Amino acid sequence: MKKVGILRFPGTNCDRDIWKSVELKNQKPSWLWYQDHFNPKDFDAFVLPGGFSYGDYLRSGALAALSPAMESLREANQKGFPIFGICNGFQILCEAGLLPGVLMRNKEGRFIDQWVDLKLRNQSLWSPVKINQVFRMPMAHADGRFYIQDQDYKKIQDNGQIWLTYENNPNGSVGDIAGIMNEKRNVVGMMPHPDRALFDWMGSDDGLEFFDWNLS
Amino acid sequence: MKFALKILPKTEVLDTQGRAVQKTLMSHGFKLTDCHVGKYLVLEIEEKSREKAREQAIAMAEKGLYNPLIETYQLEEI
Amino acid sequence: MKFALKILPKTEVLDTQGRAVQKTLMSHGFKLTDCHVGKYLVLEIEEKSREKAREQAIAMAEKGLYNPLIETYQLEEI
Amino acid sequence: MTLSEKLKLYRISQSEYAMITDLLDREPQGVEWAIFSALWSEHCSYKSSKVHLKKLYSQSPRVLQSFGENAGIVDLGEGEKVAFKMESHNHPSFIEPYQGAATGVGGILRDIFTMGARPIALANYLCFGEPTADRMQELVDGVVRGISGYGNCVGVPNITGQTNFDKSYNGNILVNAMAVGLFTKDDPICLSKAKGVGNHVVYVGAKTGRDGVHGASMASESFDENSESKRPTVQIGDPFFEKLLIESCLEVMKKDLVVAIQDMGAAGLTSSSFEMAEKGGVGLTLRLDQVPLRDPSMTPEDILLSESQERMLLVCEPEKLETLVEVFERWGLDAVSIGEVIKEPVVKLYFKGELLTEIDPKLVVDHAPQYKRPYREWSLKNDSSQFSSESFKTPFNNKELIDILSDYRVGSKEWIYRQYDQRVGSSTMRDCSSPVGAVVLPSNRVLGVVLGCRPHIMRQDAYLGGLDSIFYPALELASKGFEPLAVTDCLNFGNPEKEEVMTEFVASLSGMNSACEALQAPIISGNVSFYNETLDQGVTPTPSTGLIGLKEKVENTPTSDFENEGDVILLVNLGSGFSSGYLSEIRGQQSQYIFNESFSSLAEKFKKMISLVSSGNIISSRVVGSFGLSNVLSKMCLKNSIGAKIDCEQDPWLEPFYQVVITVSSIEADRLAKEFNQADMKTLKIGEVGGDTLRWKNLNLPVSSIKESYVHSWSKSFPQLS
Ligand SMILES: Nc1ncnc2c1ncn2[C@@H]1O[C@H](COP(=O)(O)OP(=O)(O)O)[C@@H](O)[C@H]1O
Ligand SMILES: [Mg+2]
Repeated sequence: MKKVGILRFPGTNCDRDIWKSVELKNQKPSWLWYQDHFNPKDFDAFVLPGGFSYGDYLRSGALAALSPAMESLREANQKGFPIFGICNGFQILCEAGLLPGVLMRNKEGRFIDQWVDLKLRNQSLWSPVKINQVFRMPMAHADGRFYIQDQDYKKIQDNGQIWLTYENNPNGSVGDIAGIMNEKRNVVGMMPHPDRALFDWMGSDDGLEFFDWNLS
Repeated sequence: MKFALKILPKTEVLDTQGRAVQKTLMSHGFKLTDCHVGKYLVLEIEEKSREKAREQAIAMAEKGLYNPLIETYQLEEI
Repeated sequence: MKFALKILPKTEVLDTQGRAVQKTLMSHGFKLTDCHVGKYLVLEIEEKSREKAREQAIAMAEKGLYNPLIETYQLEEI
Repeated sequence: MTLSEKLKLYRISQSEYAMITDLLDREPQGVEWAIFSALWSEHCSYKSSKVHLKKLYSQSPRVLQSFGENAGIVDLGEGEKVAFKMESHNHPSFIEPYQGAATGVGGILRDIFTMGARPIALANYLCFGEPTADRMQELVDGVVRGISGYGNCVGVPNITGQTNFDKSYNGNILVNAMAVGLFTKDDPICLSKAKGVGNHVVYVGAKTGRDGVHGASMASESFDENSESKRPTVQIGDPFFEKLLIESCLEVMKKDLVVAIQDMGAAGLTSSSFEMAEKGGVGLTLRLDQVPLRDPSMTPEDILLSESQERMLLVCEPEKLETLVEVFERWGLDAVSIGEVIKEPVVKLYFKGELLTEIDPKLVVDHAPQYKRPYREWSLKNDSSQFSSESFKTPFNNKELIDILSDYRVGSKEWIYRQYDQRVGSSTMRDCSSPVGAVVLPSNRVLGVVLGCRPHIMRQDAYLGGLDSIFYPALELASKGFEPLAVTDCLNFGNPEKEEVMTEFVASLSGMNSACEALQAPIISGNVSFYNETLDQGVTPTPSTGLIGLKEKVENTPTSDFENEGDVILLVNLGSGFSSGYLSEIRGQQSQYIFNESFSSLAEKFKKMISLVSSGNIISSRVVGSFGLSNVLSKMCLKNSIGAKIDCEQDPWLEPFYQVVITVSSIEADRLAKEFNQADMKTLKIGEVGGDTLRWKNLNLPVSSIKESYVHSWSKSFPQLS
């Protein structure tokens, strides 16, 4: 069984949802507390769940990015471990500089909860899903407008770092971007919630594949 | 004319952001006795006369740029 | 020592809040050529020396109070 | 200060003053004024409503906890229980809509997790004035952002709601929030009864500020021209802090570190401490100077009355205090012992060593006045001889229907619920777009949540409206296969000192109660909000309700929309009553109704509906509500953009008590219609799903126009909010 470390910051609120998602795919979840350092070698992969770490105060993800656990996560990144940030987790990864760009207030200035269709553009190191496949799942955020400077946008485009795009851009993200990865492709982040699309009764089970990591 | 509006939570009102930011900074070893988070608005007003522009800026503030129940503001020419 | 940090969106970044505020104000008949919405942070630093306090304030800003990708800041002693 | 000035300041009446001096055997002094003012306020003491609430049907074998604690608890079996309650935050939301609504959500959540339940769902019932009324755009915006800002951040999904508009709410909006919490197998139920002499009284959470000092007594008064100047410091909610409080409180309860716990809500520390002592039949000593303060210049009176948010009071055994404090510290929260439980049943308040007062908590809690406010017997306004659907004929054609669908009262509320996180927790099966919200429980059963009370029916007849506040939402549950289990309510009325208001209060409560008895769904928690009145203009009597229902499995839950071309549309009749409805009100016609069904026979049919739905093959279902069949059929077209062809004699605008529209596959249609008929529910085939228009009588409307009207209704009336 693969061991998955789930980071918990004060205000994280999808932690238990991620726990469920990870268990559904027969992997072993453990909590990683924001104030504590951890040894990356004790795990196979890491997830930063959604929520409102520090209430989204100052900037979404900014205060969480300063936590001690994030120092260990940087170490994990250097060693090439898979790291997956969802929603607030994505915001934290950007604020921590582990992913390029930043997530700003939605174009219409409000929180939006709705279903979206996502297209997979490039493959990350460990996600198994197929290019151009379309996934349906919910998004729910106020700060989900992906922004990156022009020259950097070109760079991530050329490098194939664009992971997922919206079929109908709901929030004004540059290049319809819903998810990206780092250059080494081990760190990925996305705004929509695969953890809310696990069963038909939720409205879709397209999210399951996002927890089906093909870890070597 | 360009004016800036500095908006802060009233002192007697709980400043939720300030509380969280102060705590985080202090956990990183910074020594803070107080911390507040407010808004900073820059208004570029189409008006040559300083006096009139200032009046306009005040009128805008009062129109709803700040919430007098919980905030105070200061005006500054920039 | 008390310092204020004025944080504003960089000019090349779309300032959705500024745009929305400008639109509302203009619909009320105000004449604005530009409008930006940023943050105003007050830091009360436990440090007597002005120089050292300023260094501290800068260190806090750089630690993460602003995001250099999208924001700029100005420091002001108050 | 003269006595009469003092009475005015503390909002204590002459006769109440006489009662107090009698109880104490002396004049009240110092902080005692503040204590009596707060605890004897309408808001805390329920002095005008208690005699009526006592009579409510509130017990059933499933009920583990009814009135008297922070929330009611129902046993769902299989080791699962739910706590739920609804509460109003009307006055604060009118003053500062964002913070008022936000702290309303925070308060109701605390009522739930104080008992040891993890909050799993939120719902909100909102009443606003006309869009053109003074401040209304700002109020709607602020309230919705407040609910969304708080609920989303604490991470509890908002799964259902109702929004009403009427001019009677122009000067008094209603903001009612409901929360549901879940206990799984090993979660303890925690109560607020203080006990154990020598145990610590521990203060947990945010520091105390001047927020909302005198708030409780203010909520017990009508608005007038001077309301502005009476404003206490606005209470600010911090959902981030609340989230930490939820996690840490649940943890200490689970670790058995808590003897009793109570949130500090209205009248803050005063009501929590006195109520905990009174319930436990013990006394407390409290050292007010040890309460963590945001502003060190606060007086003992300020400390006692502060309504600062996100605070808890709990009782803990001395040997467990250290562990308890450690848990809270790990979550970044302060926990401080501020007193002890004592044997003698008195609350002793100290400030810097000085004894401010010692009072028997019974005097302030138990002996609070109870008024039998004057009211009249209700005489039903239904006169069947007058009602005939013939006398009520409004044209029905494309234009009329578009007109109604694009009315803000009818059109889409998506602008509101799109701002709510409806799925955090990963258990939402039905979100706000469905008439019934639903979450899947760990046992894989489903919990349905729905709100009730249709103000336009209340305006027709308060007793009928009371019945309907239960029957209508219960049928919404039943039509999806949920068995209604229990009810919470929030009784929003005007000034109870007016006979008219009290008469409507009693009538609607009696209607609700009869319906609950018939359905065997007890009312187990709730809240009364009087004085929703500005300059003598009161709100529509609005007893909003929240019902929870249980369904054994996820499967066989009908959708609410037309799904497949060729499906057959059936109209199921559960009763034979009708109302001329919302349309007659809007059009200024005489409103009439008839309601003759016996409650027990209705309840019987609801049961059969549940069992028929649960046995499968019902593809979709919707209860026929305001604006009758025309509205419900239009709504069913929206989601999948499928139309229908209808052939039915019934007046399209009539509002039945009660009917359900269902769709079934054509091969099952006859069999199912027969089954419903055999179960005493007259069922007619009224049409077929298909095409891209809705066709009926003179109507032939493209589904795209229906959608357009329905969706654009919002931006038409709330141009600043889109
Ligand atoms: N304040 C609110 N919060 C959440 N959902 C709401 C709110 N107001 C309305 N809704 C949702 O909008 C939908 C439409 O409401 P309504 O017009 O009353 O029609 P319905 O008869 O389907 O309930 C419902 O599904 C309801 O749950
Ligand atoms: Mg409804």
